[in-house]
Amino acid sequence: MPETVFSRPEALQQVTTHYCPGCTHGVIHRLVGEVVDELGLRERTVGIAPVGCSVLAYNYFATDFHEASHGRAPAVATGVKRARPDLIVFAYQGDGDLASIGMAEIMHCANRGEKVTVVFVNNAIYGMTGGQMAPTTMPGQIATTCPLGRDVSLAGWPIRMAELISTLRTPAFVARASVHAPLYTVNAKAMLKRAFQYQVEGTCFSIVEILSTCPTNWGLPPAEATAWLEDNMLPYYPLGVFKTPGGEDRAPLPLGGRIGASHAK
Amino acid sequence: MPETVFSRPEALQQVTTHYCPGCTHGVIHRLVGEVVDELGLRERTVGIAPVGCSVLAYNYFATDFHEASHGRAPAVATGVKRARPDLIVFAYQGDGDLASIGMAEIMHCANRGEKVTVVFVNNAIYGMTGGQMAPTTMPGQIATTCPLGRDVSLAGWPIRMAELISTLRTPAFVARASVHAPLYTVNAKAMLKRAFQYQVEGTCFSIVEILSTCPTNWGLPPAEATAWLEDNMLPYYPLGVFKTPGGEDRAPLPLGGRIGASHAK
Amino acid sequence: MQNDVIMAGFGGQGVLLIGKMLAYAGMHQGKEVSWLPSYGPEMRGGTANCTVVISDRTVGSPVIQCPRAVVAMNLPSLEKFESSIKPGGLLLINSSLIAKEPGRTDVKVLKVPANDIANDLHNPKGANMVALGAYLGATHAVALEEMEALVRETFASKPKVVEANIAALRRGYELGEEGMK
Amino acid sequence: MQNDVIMAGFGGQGVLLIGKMLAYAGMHQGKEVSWLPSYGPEMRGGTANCTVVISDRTVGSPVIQCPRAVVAMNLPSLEKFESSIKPGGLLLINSSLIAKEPGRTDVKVLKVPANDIANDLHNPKGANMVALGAYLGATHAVALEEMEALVRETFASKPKVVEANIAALRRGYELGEEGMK
Amino acid sequence: MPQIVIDRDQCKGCELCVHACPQKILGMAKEINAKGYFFARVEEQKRCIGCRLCCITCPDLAIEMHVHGTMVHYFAY
Amino acid sequence: MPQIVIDRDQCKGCELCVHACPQKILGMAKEINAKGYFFARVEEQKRCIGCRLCCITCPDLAIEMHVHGTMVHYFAY
Amino acid sequence: MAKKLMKGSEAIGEAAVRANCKLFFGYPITPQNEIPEYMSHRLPQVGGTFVQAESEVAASNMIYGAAGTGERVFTSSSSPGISLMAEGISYLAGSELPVVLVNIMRAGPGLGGILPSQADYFQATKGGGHGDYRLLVLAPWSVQEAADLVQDAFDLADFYRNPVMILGDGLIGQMMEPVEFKENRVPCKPLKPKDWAATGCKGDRPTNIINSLFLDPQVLEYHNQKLKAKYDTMSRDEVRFTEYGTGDDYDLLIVAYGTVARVCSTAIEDLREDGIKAAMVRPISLFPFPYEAVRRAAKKAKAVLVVELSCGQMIEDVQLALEGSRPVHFYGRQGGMLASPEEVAQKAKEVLAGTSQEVRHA
Amino acid sequence: MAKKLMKGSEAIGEAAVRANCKLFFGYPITPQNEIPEYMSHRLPQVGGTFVQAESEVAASNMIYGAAGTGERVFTSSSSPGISLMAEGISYLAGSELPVVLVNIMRAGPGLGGILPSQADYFQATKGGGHGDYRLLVLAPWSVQEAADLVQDAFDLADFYRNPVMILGDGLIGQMMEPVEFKENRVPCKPLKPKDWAATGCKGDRPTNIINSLFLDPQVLEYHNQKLKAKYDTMSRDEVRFTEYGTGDDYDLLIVAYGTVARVCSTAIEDLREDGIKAAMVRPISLFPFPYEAVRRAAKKAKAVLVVELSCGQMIEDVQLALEGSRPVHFYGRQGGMLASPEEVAQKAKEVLAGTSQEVRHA
Ligand SMILES: Cc1ncc(C[n+]2csc(CCOP(=O)(O)OP(=O)(O)O)c2C)c(N)n1
Ligand SMILES: Cc1ncc(C[n+]2csc(CCOP(=O)(O)OP(=O)(O)O)c2C)c(N)n1
Ligand code: SF4
Ligand code: SF4
Ligand code: SF4
Ligand code: SF4
Ligand code: SF4
Ligand code: SF4
Ligand SMILES: [Mg+2]
Ligand SMILES: [Mg+2]
Repeated sequence: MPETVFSRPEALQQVTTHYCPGCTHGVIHRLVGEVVDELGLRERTVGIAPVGCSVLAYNYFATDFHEASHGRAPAVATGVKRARPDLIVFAYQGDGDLASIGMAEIMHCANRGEKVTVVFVNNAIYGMTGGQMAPTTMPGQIATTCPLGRDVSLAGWPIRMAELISTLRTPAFVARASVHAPLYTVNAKAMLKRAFQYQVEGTCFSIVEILSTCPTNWGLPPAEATAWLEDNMLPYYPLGVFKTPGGEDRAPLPLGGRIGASHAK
Repeated sequence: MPETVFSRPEALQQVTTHYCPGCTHGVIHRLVGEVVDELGLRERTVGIAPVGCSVLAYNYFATDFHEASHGRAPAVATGVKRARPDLIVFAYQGDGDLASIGMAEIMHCANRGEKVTVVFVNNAIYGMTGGQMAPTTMPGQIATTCPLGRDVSLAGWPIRMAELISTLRTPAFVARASVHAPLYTVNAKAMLKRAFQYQVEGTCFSIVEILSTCPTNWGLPPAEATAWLEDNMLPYYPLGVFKTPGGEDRAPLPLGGRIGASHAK
Repeated sequence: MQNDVIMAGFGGQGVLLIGKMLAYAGMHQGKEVSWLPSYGPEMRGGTANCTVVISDRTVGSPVIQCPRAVVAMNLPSLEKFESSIKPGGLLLINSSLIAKEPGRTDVKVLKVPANDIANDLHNPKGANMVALGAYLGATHAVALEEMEALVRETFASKPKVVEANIAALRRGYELGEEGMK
Repeated sequence: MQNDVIMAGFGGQGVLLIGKMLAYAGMHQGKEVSWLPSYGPEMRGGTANCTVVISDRTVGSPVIQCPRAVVAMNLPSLEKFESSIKPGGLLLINSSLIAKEPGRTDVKVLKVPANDIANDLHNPKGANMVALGAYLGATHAVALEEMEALVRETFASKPKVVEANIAALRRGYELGEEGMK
Repeated sequence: MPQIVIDRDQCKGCELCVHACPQKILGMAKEINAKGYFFARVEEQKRCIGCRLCCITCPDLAIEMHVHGTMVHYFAY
Repeated sequence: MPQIVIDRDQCKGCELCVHACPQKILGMAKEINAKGYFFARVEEQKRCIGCRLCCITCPDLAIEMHVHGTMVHYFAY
Repeated sequence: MAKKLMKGSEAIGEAAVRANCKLFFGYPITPQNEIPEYMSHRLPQVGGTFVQAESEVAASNMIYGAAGTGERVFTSSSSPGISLMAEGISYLAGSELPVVLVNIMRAGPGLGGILPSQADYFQATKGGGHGDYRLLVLAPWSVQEAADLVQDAFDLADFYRNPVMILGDGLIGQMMEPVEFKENRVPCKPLKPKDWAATGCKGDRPTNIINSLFLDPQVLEYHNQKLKAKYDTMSRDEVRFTEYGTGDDYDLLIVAYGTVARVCSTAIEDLREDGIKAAMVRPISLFPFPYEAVRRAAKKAKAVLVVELSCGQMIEDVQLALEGSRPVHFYGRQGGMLASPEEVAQKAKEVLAGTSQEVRHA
Repeated sequence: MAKKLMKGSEAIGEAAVRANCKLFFGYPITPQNEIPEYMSHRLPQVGGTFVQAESEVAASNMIYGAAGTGERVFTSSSSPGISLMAEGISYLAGSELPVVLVNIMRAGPGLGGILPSQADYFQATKGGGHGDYRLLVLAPWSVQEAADLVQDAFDLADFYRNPVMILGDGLIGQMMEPVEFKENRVPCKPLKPKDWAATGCKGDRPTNIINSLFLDPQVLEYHNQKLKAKYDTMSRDEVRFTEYGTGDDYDLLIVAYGTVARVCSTAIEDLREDGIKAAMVRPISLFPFPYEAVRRAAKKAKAVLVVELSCGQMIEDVQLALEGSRPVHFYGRQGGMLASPEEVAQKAKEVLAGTSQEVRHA
């Protein structure tokens, strides 16, 4: 009998997602599903879906779910966790959702030290609504509301949420990872696992920012999108662990993104 | 003829404020008024009043004013400045206003690099509404919504806004000062003057966080309130310049609060 | 039968407290009662007042624009509320702090030197009790015994305060009854 | 007189474009027109459609549940819209991509191998023009000349495209007229 | 012996697995699947080293891996 | 010669100026002003060094300073 | 329990605790700060949780999360804060979550003032948020009634899986009156287990999803119709009101709610002393509005007088009830000014004397 | 200018530019993303400024600041986003700021769906925010009308110092129709200099303050009454509607607004072909509502049919207009489902045949 060493985790439903071909939202879903499985949490996990391309996440995970209003997933997560501290609560958020409209909610959720986990998918764009500029859109990057490219003198520089959150004094686990290539994905999973573990232990708030592609709104075929991410986003959004609950009050300088693996492109 | 070397600036109205005796909101008003006078800006300045004890600021300044909704002064300031870039726009905000409900607006105003100046009065409490906990309330400090003192394990640690804002990539001037004693007040004025100057030159967003007392809701006589600020707030909220437009991307470590003057108490 | 009164004074004079005590005692006596503090922008200005209604039946409006009685513990309170009293009503003045003569002639004016009496009784903080007593003496809104019981209950942990306040209350009550004769 | 049509196909087949051109040409001819794309969750699924109304008087509903004509450029479109056509209406099928036989017998069915014709004309992207031409030939919703003028205008900067598209349009038009005989 | 199984109807034809495979043994079919995509397929199963990079890459869980006998993983996942 | 003028009716009696004065020449009156506060006043004008700390401290702009003749400021304000 | 003199705000908080609500998420705003303050010290005593939210927007989403677990939860605020919850409230209603919302109204619009008002009637009853939804809205006129209605509100919210709003004004919040909490209170509605709650899907049960998104318009239409049917059931079963003097003869019917109805009750007594006969219907449920009761009671009257602390909002529901069968007059105060019994009596006299102008929609 | 085929969203944006509005602050939301997208490339061409706000809350406050300087400004959003602006809108109205708000409604409540709906009628006309205030609400039924109304909206906003809302649905936003912009358009209202604007107080003029806070209740009451008087003036002077077939005889009066009124106009033609006589009043201004026109037009009819893409909201205004003088029936679709002419005609037949049930408030 052959042994199945890679297959769909139980925490994911047996359905096809609505994500565009090559969109790495799908990879991130799988990582979360695998981590939930590996930690044996499915039956006590409640997810919070954002408003964004992942708005239908509740159809893809085999866990209970809340659909939150745009940007407020951390507040919804707070409500769930405070009502039922025994549950494992994760919010899944996009960059428009978390860094733009939801800036106050994520900062305060992190600052209160809510014992929840946030999976933050940064694809430098508003995917769902058709490619408008996000707070994370790169300088010069074209989006439908900055047709000539993001002009930092008018719209400011992209916000680095992991760095920002890690400067808060309240203990937390804050990391940034990427899923644009498989070995980065392995690292992303490790980060997510630590994040969930901290929650299971009741230690602290945890968030993993994950760089992700949006081939559709970047106007690139999937493989070129991963290359674009590597070339443009990685230098600005360094990967690494920015804060650990036992660690420093102030954010350590980012570890410098590269993990020890060759990059398949 | 004696020369008047100290008197009410023109940019302040000849009226008595509603502030409680010894409340340093009054000092901060005067500093702003003096700076506006010294830079000759009164006739083209528009202030934005917050919702908080300074809600009536428009009655005290001799400049045009907007009354903003709670927390949204930076958005209102953005609207004014974008509509009329020739005007000098300052928002005056409390810590509940700016750091709690208005977290998203201040972060994004700063991140867009709006050419406005924010005067941020941190008195570690909700003054106006009768002493509830603010995001800046000190650990253990009693407030009407944390009657046993702020419990950082439930409410998190106080947020240091100057540090937070200074981590953004967009150029800005970010400083923290205090007005609990006269020589600190001198420094606070210098910071405010720099902040306004950057705006006059069209350089960048500027914010000065100013530590302030709330004798009423701290339940202390004014002089004891200044001592409490010195003993409790200064160590946690270090004074200094956190960011300058030409300076580093990442926040410098705080300069360490003391300015070279004896502290009168 | 309804008694209603506005009690007003400086922040520290304890008018909100005697208002609440009046309402409590009324409730203990089986009456319907309401107590309403002023709140609003002037709150921090240092003056305070409350409206108490004690009635045999459900209290209608807890806001009384023309009260049957006003207890004015200081000058601003007199100036603010004098004109509102129902004709034939009662104006109780703390004459220790109010030198001004009231203008109304269509109400019963009762002057009680509450602070002086309290000082005489070595209970300088008890001026409000004197005023409360006087109000009771003048109106019999609730029975003195009921109020004494309440004082005992309220300050149960401080027997000295109980005695001092009961003395103040009684002295006020006498003056109130006398004044109405 | 009103002509209304739903034009449907895969995302890349250019049905929204020919719908717009139809509306434009109608407008140029002095008619009242409306063009309405489908939008909604299925948008990203890869199919696209639009409704065009061309009328002598103010367009009533721009949403047509039972259109007088459907232009189906691919199979899913046929399956989705076939049943909605008004009895007596027109069903124009791109037979290059649709092998299935339509079930309706109460409508005029016109099969046009649009892709094949376009390929024959060395204008593989011009299948939509063929279909548009056929629709015009079959309905005379707007005059061919008007549409040709519009093609010239639309692709003014690319003379080759203009000629290729006009050829496709005309070939379609012929087939449309023929088919209705 | 690793065995890679690609579910042709789950595949959206993004080609990311093709790029990810260090052995370059995956390719795209010339036909389309039920969803209308040209799907990925294994072209040279026997050269597969079982590295799982294709599985890890696929955003649509279209790839499974089965192992006959034992196998060493180059990295933990 | 510095001269400190305290507007008794602007004063809210917070006493901050009294604490701020390095010469300790300010004090509180025993009477109350129109607003009902015990107000601050200069008790020994002649010892005043014109440092302006009282002015800078006062939250209510109740203190003005006038100078007869010239004066050196210890610090810029 | 014996009667206790309590502030309305505290009675509301205590009532929630007695209704077994152990969760409060809210943000300070005058004139209801006493509610969060009370909860912040009371909830820890009963093992509950108080969270000061960063804003009303956040608070409305925290209660969404908490209610989704099936636990009882409430928040309170005042007018501007309720406006900030508009989106959240629409989500709560759309997702059919049982929560209790308290609005201690202050004068608006905008920042307005902090004194009592009833100018949020439209917002509460017709939906301040987007889309077709309804809150069940209950308006107490005394501290005791506030305490009672809050307890009922939790039962109603659970029964209907719908947000219930307690709509009071600053007087209700600030006033002290005797309150009695009954021991062993019986729920006002039969309560079922919340098997829809998202609490982790043990075993094989399908996942529970708290949601208001339905991309298929046909499915969303069914959802809308299901909600509509629920609101219709409420309209049939949850109408609450009291009548005052409607047993006697009267020429004038007053319609008023909340504390201003108490002012009107005093006015009615005063009027009777002057030989003028008036009665009152006091809606307690504002949605569902007691249309039938108003219509019935108006039959005996020559005219109807609506009294509100607003420019006239409930008057539209009164007009909808009356369908032109009686002239409708209006007396309102705004901005935190309160109507006095004398003013109401005066207006009543004018109505009956024909010197007041009827309100119609031109 | 010659006619151009334009998408409704773009026509709205272009109309604003032509009304000399050089400022847009907004946040993306389907189905109106084309408006901010259009403004983001169009405004820089005319020296204007486009700012993508961090949220709708921020957007509503940015337009507050911009309008306070006296410049023309607008924002647009769709239902959930408009709910988030509820507090801001109340402030805008309370501070009497002229702004134009566009709501391209989608189906709700909550996240709902993205297809067309009219379920925000109550929110728009009765005030989604707190306090007594009114927006002037205009509902176009075609792209050309949208373009025209947007231009008028800026004039009306300035004239009344009041926010004006354009209430459209997803169809208006997505549809393309011919549009003509007139050169040298004359404002629809006489416009005065904005001497109230906060633009720096040169010389000795007293400071200008943009404000809705009035702590003294008497002052706030005056403010409320001043606002009320303004709304009354609007009710007198700004009623807009069109009639369809009311010159002829008819048995049924249809009342509908926005794109669904076009569906009804087709239905009316279809009905005439079947020998059934129907006419329509189409409100264009929803506040002020054309009560008088509806009342007048209903006189000729046996019954009135209200058609909305909601569970029934405008119907209340129709009922207020009719005061029970005619039976009122309702046909609605929800959730993004659209009413077809056939359905409306069918319902019309049922109404006249007596097989439809009248809507009354029980
Ligand atoms: C209150 C509100 N505002 C706006 C929207 C529209 N909206 C839906 S998703 C979205 C942005 C999503 O972008 P992001 O969070 O980056 O997620 P992505 O789609 O890129 O994964 C917006 C603005 C909404 N649904 N609700
Ligand atoms: C939307 C809204 N929420 C709440 C309030 C009530 N409120 C008024 S001031 C204030 C807090 C003020 O605290 P802070 O900003 O620290 O200013 P301070 O009074 O301490 O100077 C609050 C919560 C409000 N007016 N509007
Ligand atoms: S639009 Fe972008 S983020 Fe959304 S599913 Fe498509 S590729 Fe992914
Ligand atoms: S409450 Fe505090 S902050 Fe407000 S005026 Fe008084 S002392 Fe100052
Ligand atoms: S397991 Fe590795 S070698 Fe085998 S097909 Fe997948 S990527 Fe290629
Ligand atoms: S990565 Fe997955 S979806 Fe993409 S081509 Fe390969 S098998 Fe198909
Ligand atoms: S100027 Fe200096 S020395 Fe003179 S009174 Fe003021 S603080 Fe004292
Ligand atoms: S600092 Fe100013 S307000 Fe305070 S006591 Fe001195 S003079 Fe008076
Ligand atoms: Mg994104
Ligand atoms: Mg504060």
